[in-house]
Amino acid sequence: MEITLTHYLVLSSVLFAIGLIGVMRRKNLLMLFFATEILLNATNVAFAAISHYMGDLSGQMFAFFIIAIAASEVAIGLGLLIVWYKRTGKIDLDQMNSMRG
Amino acid sequence: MELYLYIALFAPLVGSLFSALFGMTPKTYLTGYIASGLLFTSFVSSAILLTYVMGGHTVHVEMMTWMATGDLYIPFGFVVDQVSVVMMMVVTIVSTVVHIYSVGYMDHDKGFNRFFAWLSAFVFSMMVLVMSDNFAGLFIGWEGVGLCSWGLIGFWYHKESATWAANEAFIMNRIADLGMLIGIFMLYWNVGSLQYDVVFAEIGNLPIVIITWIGIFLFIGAMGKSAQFPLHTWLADAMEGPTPVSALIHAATMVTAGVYLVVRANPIYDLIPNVGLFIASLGAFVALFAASMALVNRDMKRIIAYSTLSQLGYMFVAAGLGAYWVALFHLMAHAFFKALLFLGAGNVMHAMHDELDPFKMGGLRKVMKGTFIMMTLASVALAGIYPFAGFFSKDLILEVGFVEHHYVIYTVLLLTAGLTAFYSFRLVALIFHGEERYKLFGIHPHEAYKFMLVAMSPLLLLAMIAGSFKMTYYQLVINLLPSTQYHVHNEVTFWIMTIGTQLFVMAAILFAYKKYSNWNSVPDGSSKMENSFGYKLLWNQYYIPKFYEEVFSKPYLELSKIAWKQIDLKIVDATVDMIANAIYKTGENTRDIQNGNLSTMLRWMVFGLIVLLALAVAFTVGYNAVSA
Amino acid sequence: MFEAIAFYLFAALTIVMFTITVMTSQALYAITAMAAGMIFISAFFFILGADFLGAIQIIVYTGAVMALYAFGMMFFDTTRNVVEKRTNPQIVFVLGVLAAVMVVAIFVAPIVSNNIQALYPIDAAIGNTQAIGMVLFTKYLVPFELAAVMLLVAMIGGIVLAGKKMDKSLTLMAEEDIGSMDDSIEPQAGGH
Amino acid sequence: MIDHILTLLIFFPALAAMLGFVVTKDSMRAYGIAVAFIEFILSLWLWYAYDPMVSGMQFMESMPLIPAFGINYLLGVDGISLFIIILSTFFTLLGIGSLTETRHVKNLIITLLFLEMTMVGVFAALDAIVFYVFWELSLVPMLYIIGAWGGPLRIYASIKFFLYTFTGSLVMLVGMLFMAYFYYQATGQWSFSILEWYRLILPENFQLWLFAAFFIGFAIKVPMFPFHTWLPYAHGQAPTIGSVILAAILLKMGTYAFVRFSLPLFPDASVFFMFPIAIIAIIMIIYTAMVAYAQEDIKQVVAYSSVSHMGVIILGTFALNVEGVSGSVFLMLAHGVVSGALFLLVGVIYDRRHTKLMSEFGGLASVMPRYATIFGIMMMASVGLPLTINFVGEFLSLLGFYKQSHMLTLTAGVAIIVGAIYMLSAYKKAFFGTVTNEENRNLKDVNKTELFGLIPLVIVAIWLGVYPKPVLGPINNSVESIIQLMHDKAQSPEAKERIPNLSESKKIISMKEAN
Amino acid sequence: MLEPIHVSLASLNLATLAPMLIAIVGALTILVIDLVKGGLHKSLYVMVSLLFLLLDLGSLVDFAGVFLKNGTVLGFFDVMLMDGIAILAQIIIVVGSMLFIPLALTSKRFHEYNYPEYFALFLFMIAGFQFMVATDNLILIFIGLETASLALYTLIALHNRSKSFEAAVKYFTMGALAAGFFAFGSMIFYAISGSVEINQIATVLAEDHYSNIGYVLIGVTFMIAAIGFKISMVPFHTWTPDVYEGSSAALAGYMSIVPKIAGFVVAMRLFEFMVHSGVVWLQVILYIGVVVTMTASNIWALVQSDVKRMLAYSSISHAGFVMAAILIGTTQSNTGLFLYWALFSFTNLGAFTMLWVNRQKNLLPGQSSDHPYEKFSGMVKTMPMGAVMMGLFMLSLAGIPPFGLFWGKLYMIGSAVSAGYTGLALIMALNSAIAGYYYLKLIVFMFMKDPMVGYEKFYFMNASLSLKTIIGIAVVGTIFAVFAVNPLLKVITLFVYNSGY
Repeated sequence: MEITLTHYLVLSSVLFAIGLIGVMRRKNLLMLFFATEILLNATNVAFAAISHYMGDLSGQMFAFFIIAIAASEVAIGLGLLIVWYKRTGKIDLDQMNSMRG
Repeated sequence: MELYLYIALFAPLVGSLFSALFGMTPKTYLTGYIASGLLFTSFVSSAILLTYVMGGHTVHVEMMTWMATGDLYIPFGFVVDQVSVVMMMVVTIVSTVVHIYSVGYMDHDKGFNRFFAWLSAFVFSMMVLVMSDNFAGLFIGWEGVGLCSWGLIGFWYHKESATWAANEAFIMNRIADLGMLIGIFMLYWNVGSLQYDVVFAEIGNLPIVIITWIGIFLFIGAMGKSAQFPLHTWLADAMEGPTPVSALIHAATMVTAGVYLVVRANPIYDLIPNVGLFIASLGAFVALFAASMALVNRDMKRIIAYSTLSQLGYMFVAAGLGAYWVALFHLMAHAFFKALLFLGAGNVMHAMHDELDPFKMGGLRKVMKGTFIMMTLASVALAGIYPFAGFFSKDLILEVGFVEHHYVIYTVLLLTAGLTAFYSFRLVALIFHGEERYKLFGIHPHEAYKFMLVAMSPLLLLAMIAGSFKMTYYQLVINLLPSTQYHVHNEVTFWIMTIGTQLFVMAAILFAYKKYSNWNSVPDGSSKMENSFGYKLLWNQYYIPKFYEEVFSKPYLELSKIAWKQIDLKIVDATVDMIANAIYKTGENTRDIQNGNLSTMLRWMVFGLIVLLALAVAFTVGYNAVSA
Repeated sequence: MFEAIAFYLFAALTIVMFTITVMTSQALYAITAMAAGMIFISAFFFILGADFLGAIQIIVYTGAVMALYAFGMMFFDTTRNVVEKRTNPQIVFVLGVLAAVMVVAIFVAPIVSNNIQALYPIDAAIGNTQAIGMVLFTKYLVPFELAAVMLLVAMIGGIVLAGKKMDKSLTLMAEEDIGSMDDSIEPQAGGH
Repeated sequence: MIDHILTLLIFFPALAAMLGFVVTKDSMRAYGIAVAFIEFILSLWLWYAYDPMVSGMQFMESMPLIPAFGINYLLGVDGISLFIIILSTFFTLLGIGSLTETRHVKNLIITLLFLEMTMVGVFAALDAIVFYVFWELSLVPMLYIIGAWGGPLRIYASIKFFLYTFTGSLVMLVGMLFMAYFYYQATGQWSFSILEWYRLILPENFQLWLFAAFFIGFAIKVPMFPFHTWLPYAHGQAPTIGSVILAAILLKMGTYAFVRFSLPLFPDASVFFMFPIAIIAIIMIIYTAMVAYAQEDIKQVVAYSSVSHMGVIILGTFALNVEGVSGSVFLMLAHGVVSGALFLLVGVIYDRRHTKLMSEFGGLASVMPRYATIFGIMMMASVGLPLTINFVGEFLSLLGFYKQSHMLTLTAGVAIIVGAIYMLSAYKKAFFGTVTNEENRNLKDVNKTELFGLIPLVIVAIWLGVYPKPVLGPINNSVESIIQLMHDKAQSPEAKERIPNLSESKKIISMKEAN
Repeated sequence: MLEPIHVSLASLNLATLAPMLIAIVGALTILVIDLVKGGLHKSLYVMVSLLFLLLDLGSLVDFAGVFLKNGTVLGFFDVMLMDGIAILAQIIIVVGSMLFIPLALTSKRFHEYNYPEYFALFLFMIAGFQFMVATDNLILIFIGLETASLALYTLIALHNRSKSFEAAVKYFTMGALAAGFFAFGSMIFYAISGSVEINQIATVLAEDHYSNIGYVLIGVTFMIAAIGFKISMVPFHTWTPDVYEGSSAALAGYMSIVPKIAGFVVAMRLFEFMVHSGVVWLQVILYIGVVVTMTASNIWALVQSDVKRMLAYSSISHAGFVMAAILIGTTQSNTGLFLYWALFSFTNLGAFTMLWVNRQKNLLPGQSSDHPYEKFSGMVKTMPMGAVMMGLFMLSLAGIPPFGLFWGKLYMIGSAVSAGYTGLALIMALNSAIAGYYYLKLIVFMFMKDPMVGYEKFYFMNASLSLKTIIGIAVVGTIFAVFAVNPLLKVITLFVYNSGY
C-alpha cells in the first residue's frame, strides 16, 4: 500500500476541517486561536507533501513562511487579548457585542 | 366696409373690457351706458353691413394668423355674408335691447359692472361665432359663449343652485363640444382646411360615410349648444341666471347657435339627407317633449325656457329637412318674441320680488299694464297667430313638413303648436288675470322703469312685424342657402291647413284662458291632477335630471373617489411604497445576520465557503458527467 | 510499508490530538494536545524529507508559539475548566464535516497534469537544509526580508498593545485632564 | 458673447448663487430678483438673436470634456428648447419676485438660482451625458426646497420624489450607455452627442429595448400613469415656489426628452409603442381627472390636473406628425404657464389661511374678487378654452393624434369634459357660495408682490392663446425637421406610413405657390 | 555539492524594491527618532511620514515613466512584478495614505497619535500593501497581506477604547481564518500547477486545459473566501461595519480605500485569467457574489442608525460594484475599476474626514455610537458650510452628477454594457437607486430637520487646519472630478492595457 499525495491532501483537509470546527465552536478567544493554528498546520502538511511528491522546494518555502506568519499572528493576537483582558477581565467572545446590526 | 365689420365685432369687446375694469369697484352706471352705447354702435355697423350685403356684396377679411403648423393654417378670418349678417342683426338688436333693459334690471345689484362685462363679452363671442369664416373660429365663439353663459348663469354665485346650474351648463356643452371638435378634426384631415369656402367646395369629393360622420359629429356639437335631447336639461336649470341673460342667451342667441351651425354647414347636410331626417325627427320630438314639460311647470322662467326648447325643435325640423332659410327665419322671429317674453317675465319678477311661481301672482295686469300688453303680444306671436311673426315662421315649418311628406313630423308639430298656445296663455292668464293671489304673500308689485319698457318696444315691434320681411329676407339668403320654396300646391289644402291651424291654436288659447284666468288658489300638491302619474312625470321632467344624477353624476363622483382612495392610494401608490418597504423590511429582518457576535461572524464566513464549495462540487460533478 | 504505517499512525495521532484541542473544555488539555499534535506534524515533515521544516516546526511552534500561549493561559487564568456557551453546536459540526467531505470529494481524484515542472527541484544529493537555504536567499529573499519586517511589526504591535501606556486612554479622557496627567503612569480604569 | 450665450445662461445663475452667500439676508430678495431678471433678459436676447427660419440647432457650443469616452460639453437650442428655456428663466424670475416665504429666504433663493442653472442646462444640452448631469442635478435643489420648506409630510414627499425619479433616470442612463455603445460599434468612436446619435439607424428590436429604457426615465419624470404617485405628494408638501417650478418646468423635462430623444432616435419603436403609450396617456387623462375630482385639497386638484394635462402632451407627442408634436411642445409651455399660475394662486390662499382644504373655503369670490378673477381666468385656461394658451396646444395635440387613431382621440377628447368637471367643481367649492367660515371673512385680496407673479402669467396665457405664432413658428420649423428625420430613418413600412414625409408635401406646396 | 550561483546585480532590478523600501526606511527612521528623543509631537511624525511617502510616490512616478517606455519590469528573480496595475495600485495606495495621514493632526488628542510607533506601523502597513500588489507570487502576496494586516490590527486597537479593541479582535480573528483560507487555496493551486506564481499557474492550467477542474474550483473557492474577506464581499463582510465603527473615523476611511485596492489587484491577477479562459462557474459565482454584495449591503445600509456604519455598508456596496469590473474583465472595465476607486477615494476621504472633524470624545447622551444620524440633525442651520460639504460627499457617493463618483459609475456601467452584461448594468443602476436612500437620509437630517439642542458644539470640535485642508482637497476633488476624468482615463487605460488586462 503506497501512500500517495492524495492521502496527504485528505489528511490535510480533515485537519483543516477540525480547525474550522474549532474556529466556529470556541468562545474562549485563546482557545479559538489554537484552532487557527490548526488551520495553518493542516496546510503546512499538504505543502510539504506536494513539495515532496513533485520534487519542488517552493512548497516547503511556503510552509516555512506560513510558520513565520503563524508566529507573528500569535504575537499580535496575544497582545490584543491582553489589552482586552485588562479592560474587561474576560476573554469570552460572547462578551464582545457592543456593536451589531 | 371692413371698418364696419371690425366695429361690429370689437365694439362689444371694448365694452366688456371697459366694464371689467370696473369689475371690482362699486356700481357705476357708466359701465352700463358705455356697454350699451358700444353695442348700439355695433348694431349700427351691422345694419350698415346689412345694407351693403343686400346690395349683393359680401365682406371677407383675414385679420391675422391664429394657428399655423404643419399643413394646418387657421387665421382669424371673418366673413359677412347673407347668413351671418342676418345673425349679426339678430344678435346686435336683441343684445342692445337687453343691455339697455339690464341697466334698469340690474339696478340694485352689487355686481352691476361685472354683469355688463360678462354680457358684452358674450355678445363679442356670439359675434365671433357668427362671423367667423372657418370652423375653428366658430369654435372659439362657440366656447366663448359657453364661458359667458357659465359666468352669467352663475352670476349670483352665492346661490348654490345658480353655480350648480352654471357648471352643469358648461359641462354639458363641453360634452357636445367634444363631438364638434372631432367633427373639426375629421374635416381637417379629410379636407386639409377648416375654411368654410374650401370645406364646402371640397366636401362633395369625400366618401359619403365620412361626410355622414362629419355631419353627425358637428350636429352633436349643435345638440349641446341648442340643448337638444338628451343634452337639454341644462337649459331649464340655466334659468337661475338673471332674466336678461335668459332673454339674450337662452332664448335669442346662444341656444340658436346650433341651428346656425347646421344652416351654415348646409352644403354638408345637403349631401346627407339621412342625417337631416334624423335631425328633423329629433327636432320634432324635442318640440313636443319640451312643450309637454312646459304644460305643468310652475316656474315662469322655466316655462319660457321649455318653450324655447320646443321652438328650437321646430328650427331643427326645418334645418333637418333642408329648409335652411326657414330655420333661420324662425330663428330670427323667435329671437324677437322670445326675448320679449323673457324681458317681460323679468319685469314681473322684479315686481314680485323674484317670485317665479305664476300661481302666486294673478291679476297683475292692473299694476303692470305695459308688461301685460307686451307679454300677451309676445305670446300671441309665439302661438303663431296671424299676422304676428310666429305665424309666418312657424306655420312655414309646418308647411315644410307637409310638403316634404313627413306627415308624422307635421302632426307632431301641429300638436305642439296647440300645446304651445296652451301653456303660453296659461302663463299669461295666471300672471295677469284672475285674483290677486300675491297679496297672500304681502307683495306690492310695481311696474318696471319706463325706459326698460321703451327699451323693450323695438322687440315688440319686431315681434309683430317681422313676418313682413319674409320675402326681403328670402331674397337675401337664397344667395347662400338652397332656395327651395315650400308651398302647398293645392290651394284648398293650403287654406284648410292654415285656417285649421289657426283655429286649433285659438282653441288652445281659449281653453287656457278658460281654465286659468279665474284661478284663485295656490296649488299645494294635494289635488287629484297633481297626483296623477302623467302630471308627476311631466313635473319631474320625465325624471331625466334625476336619471342623470343617479346614473352619471353620483356614480362619477363615487368612481372618482374609488379611483383616488382605492386605486391611486391603495394600489398604485401602495405598490410603490410596498416595494420600498419590502426592501427596507428585508434590511430590518436580516440585519441580525450581523449580530455582533464573533462566533456568528466566523460561522458566516465558513458558511459562505461551504456554499461556494458545494457549488464547486456540483459543478465539477456536472462537468465531469458532461465531458464523460 | 514503513511509510504507510508511519503515515497512518501519525495521521491518527494528529487527528486525535487536534480533536482534543478543539473539543476539550480543559485549557490545559487543549494546549498540551496541540503541542503534541504539532510535534506529530513535524514527524510528517521528516517523513517527507523536509528536515528543515520539521526542525523549524518543533522550534517555532512547540518552542516559541506554545510558550507564548502558555504564558497567555496563565495570564488569562484559563488553566481551569473553561465554560463556554454553546450556541447551535450541530451547525458547527455540520458545517465542518461538510467542508471536509466536499474538499475530500474533490481530492480523491488524482491530479492529472503533464505540465508540472519543478522550478526548484529537490536534488537528492543536496541536503534539505542546504537546498532550502539556497532558494531562500535567492528566489525568496524578498519574502524572507519582508517576513522579517512582519515579525518586527508583530513585535512592535505586541509590545505597544501590551504596554502600560495603554492603561489609560487619551481617547476617552477630556482634553484638560490629559495635560495634567501627561507623564503620570498611574493605571486608570479605562472606562469603555 | 452671443457665441457663448448658452454657457452664460447656464452658469450665470450658479455663479450668482455662489456669490449670493455673501449677500446679507435683507437684501437677498432684491439680489435674487436682479439676477433672475438679468437671466431673463439674457434669455430674451437669445430669442431675439434666434433665427426662426432655421430649423436646426443654433448657438452651438462645443468643448471636449471627456473625449476619451466621447463626452463633450455640447450645447445648442432649436425651436423646441428655446421657449422652454425662456419659460424657465421667466418662472424663476416670477417665482423669486412673488416669493412670500419668510423662512431662510437666503437659502431658498440660492437654491432657486442653482435650480435655474440645471433647468436651463437640461434644455440646452446636446450631449446625452451633459443632459443627464443637469437632469439629475435638478433633483437636488428641488429635494431641498420640498424637504426644507414643505408641509408636515415634506420628508416623505421629498425622498419619494427624489428616489423615484432617480431610479427611473438610472435606467435611462443604462439606455444612454447602450446607445453610445451602439454608436461605438457602428463607428469605432465613443460619442454621446445627440446629433451624432440621430444619424444612427438601429435595428428594430434594439430600438424597442432602448426605447423602453429611456421611457422609464422619462415616464417617471413626466409623470405618466402608473408612475405618477410621487407627484401629488411632492406638490402637496412643497412650498408654493417649489410646486410652481416643479409643475412649470421640471415635469417638462420628461416630455421634452421624449421629443428630443425617443422620437428621433427610435422612430420604429415610437410607432410600435404608439398605441400602448396612447392608452397610458388616455388613462392619465381620464383617470387622473377623476382622481382630481375626488380631491379635498385644492392643491391636489391642480397637481392631478397636471398629470391629466401631461397625458395630452404625451398623446400629442406620439401623434408623430407635425401638428401633434408642435402642439405638444406648445402645450408644454402652455401647461407650464397655466399650472405654474394655478400653483401660485393656491399659494396665495395658503399664505393667508394655512390650509388648502376646499371645505375650509367657499364664497371667496366676494371676499377676494381680484383673486377670484385671476383664478377664474387661469382655470379657464386650464380647462382649455379657446383664445387661451392651453387650447392651442390641446387642439393641436388632439388634432395630430386624430390622424393616427380616431377612437383613441375621441376617448382622449374626454379630457375637455372631465377637465371642466374637476376644475369647475373645485372653483365652485372654493369661490362660490356664501362665506361660511368666519376666518375667511376678512381675507385680504392679492397684494402687489403676488400680482407681480400673476399678472405676467395672465398676459402670457392670453397673448399666446390669441397669437401663438411667434412661438409656434419656430417650434413648427424644428418639429418639421425632426419628423422628416424620423421618416427618413424609419425602417418598417408601418412607421414609414405613419410618420408623414414632409419633403413630398413641401414640394407640393411649393409647386402650388409657384402656380 | 551545491554550486554557487552567480547573480548579476543588474538582473535583480533592485529598483523594483525602491518604493517599498522607502516606506520601510521611513518607518525605521521614525522608530530611530523616537529612540533618540522621545516625547516629540505627532506633527513631526506626520511630516516625516509624508516626506517618505512623497519619496515613495516619486519613485513610483519614476517607475511609471519606465513602464511606459519599457513595459513591465520584473525584479528579484521575478518575484517583484512592476506592471501597470501594480504601479497604479501603488499610486492609489500611497496617495490615499498621504491624504489620510494628516488626519492625525486633530485638535483633540487621541490615544494612538501619542505613539511614534503608530506612524511606523502605518508605513510598514503601506509597504505591506505595496508588496501585495507588486508581485504575482502567492507567498509574497501572503506575507505582504499579513504584514499590512497585522499592522492594521494594531492601529485599530491603539485607538484605545473598548470598541476599538473589540473591533481589532474581531478583525484579527476573522483575518486569521481568512489567512487559513488563503494558505489552503494557495496549496491547492500549488498542488495542481507546481508553482506559486500566478502567471505560472495560469500557464500550467491553460496547458492542462483545466483538466483538474475540481481542484481549480476548490482553490478558487478558498481564494474567493480569503480575498472576499479582504475586500468585504458578502458573506465574508461581517467584520466591516463593526471594525469601521470601532476604529477612528480616519482609520475607517483609510480601510475603506487602501486595503481594498490591494485586494482588488490580487483578485484581478488571480481571477481574470480564469474568467477569460471560460471557467463558467467562476463567472457565475462572481456574478452572484457581485450582485449579492451590492444588493445585500445596500439593504443593510438602509437600516443603519449610525453614519459610520452606514458608510461601512456603503463601502461594501461600492466594493461589490467594483468587483463587477473583475467579472467583466475587459480593459475598459479594469480601467473603470481604477478610475472608480480613484474617484471613490476622494469622496470617501471627504466623508470620513467630515465624520472625523465632528468626532467628540465621549458618546452623546442617549446614543450608543459616535456618529448617529441625529447628531447631524439640522446641521445646515448651525454649520452651513459643513453641511453643504457633507451633503456634497453624500451626493457624490450616491452617484449624482457631476460629482466625482458619478463618472466612475458611468464608466463602470458603460463597460458592463459594452461587454454584454446588460442585466448586470441594470442591477448596478438599480442598486445605485437603493443606495440613494441612505445617503439621502443623512442629507435629510442635515438639511430638513431642526437642530438638536446642544449638539452644535460637537460640530467641527476636532477640526484643525490640516483636517480642513484635507476636506478642502476632497471637496475640490469631488466637484471638479469631471475635469480630471479624461486625463485619468487616458493614463489608466494606457497602464492597464499595457499590462495585458
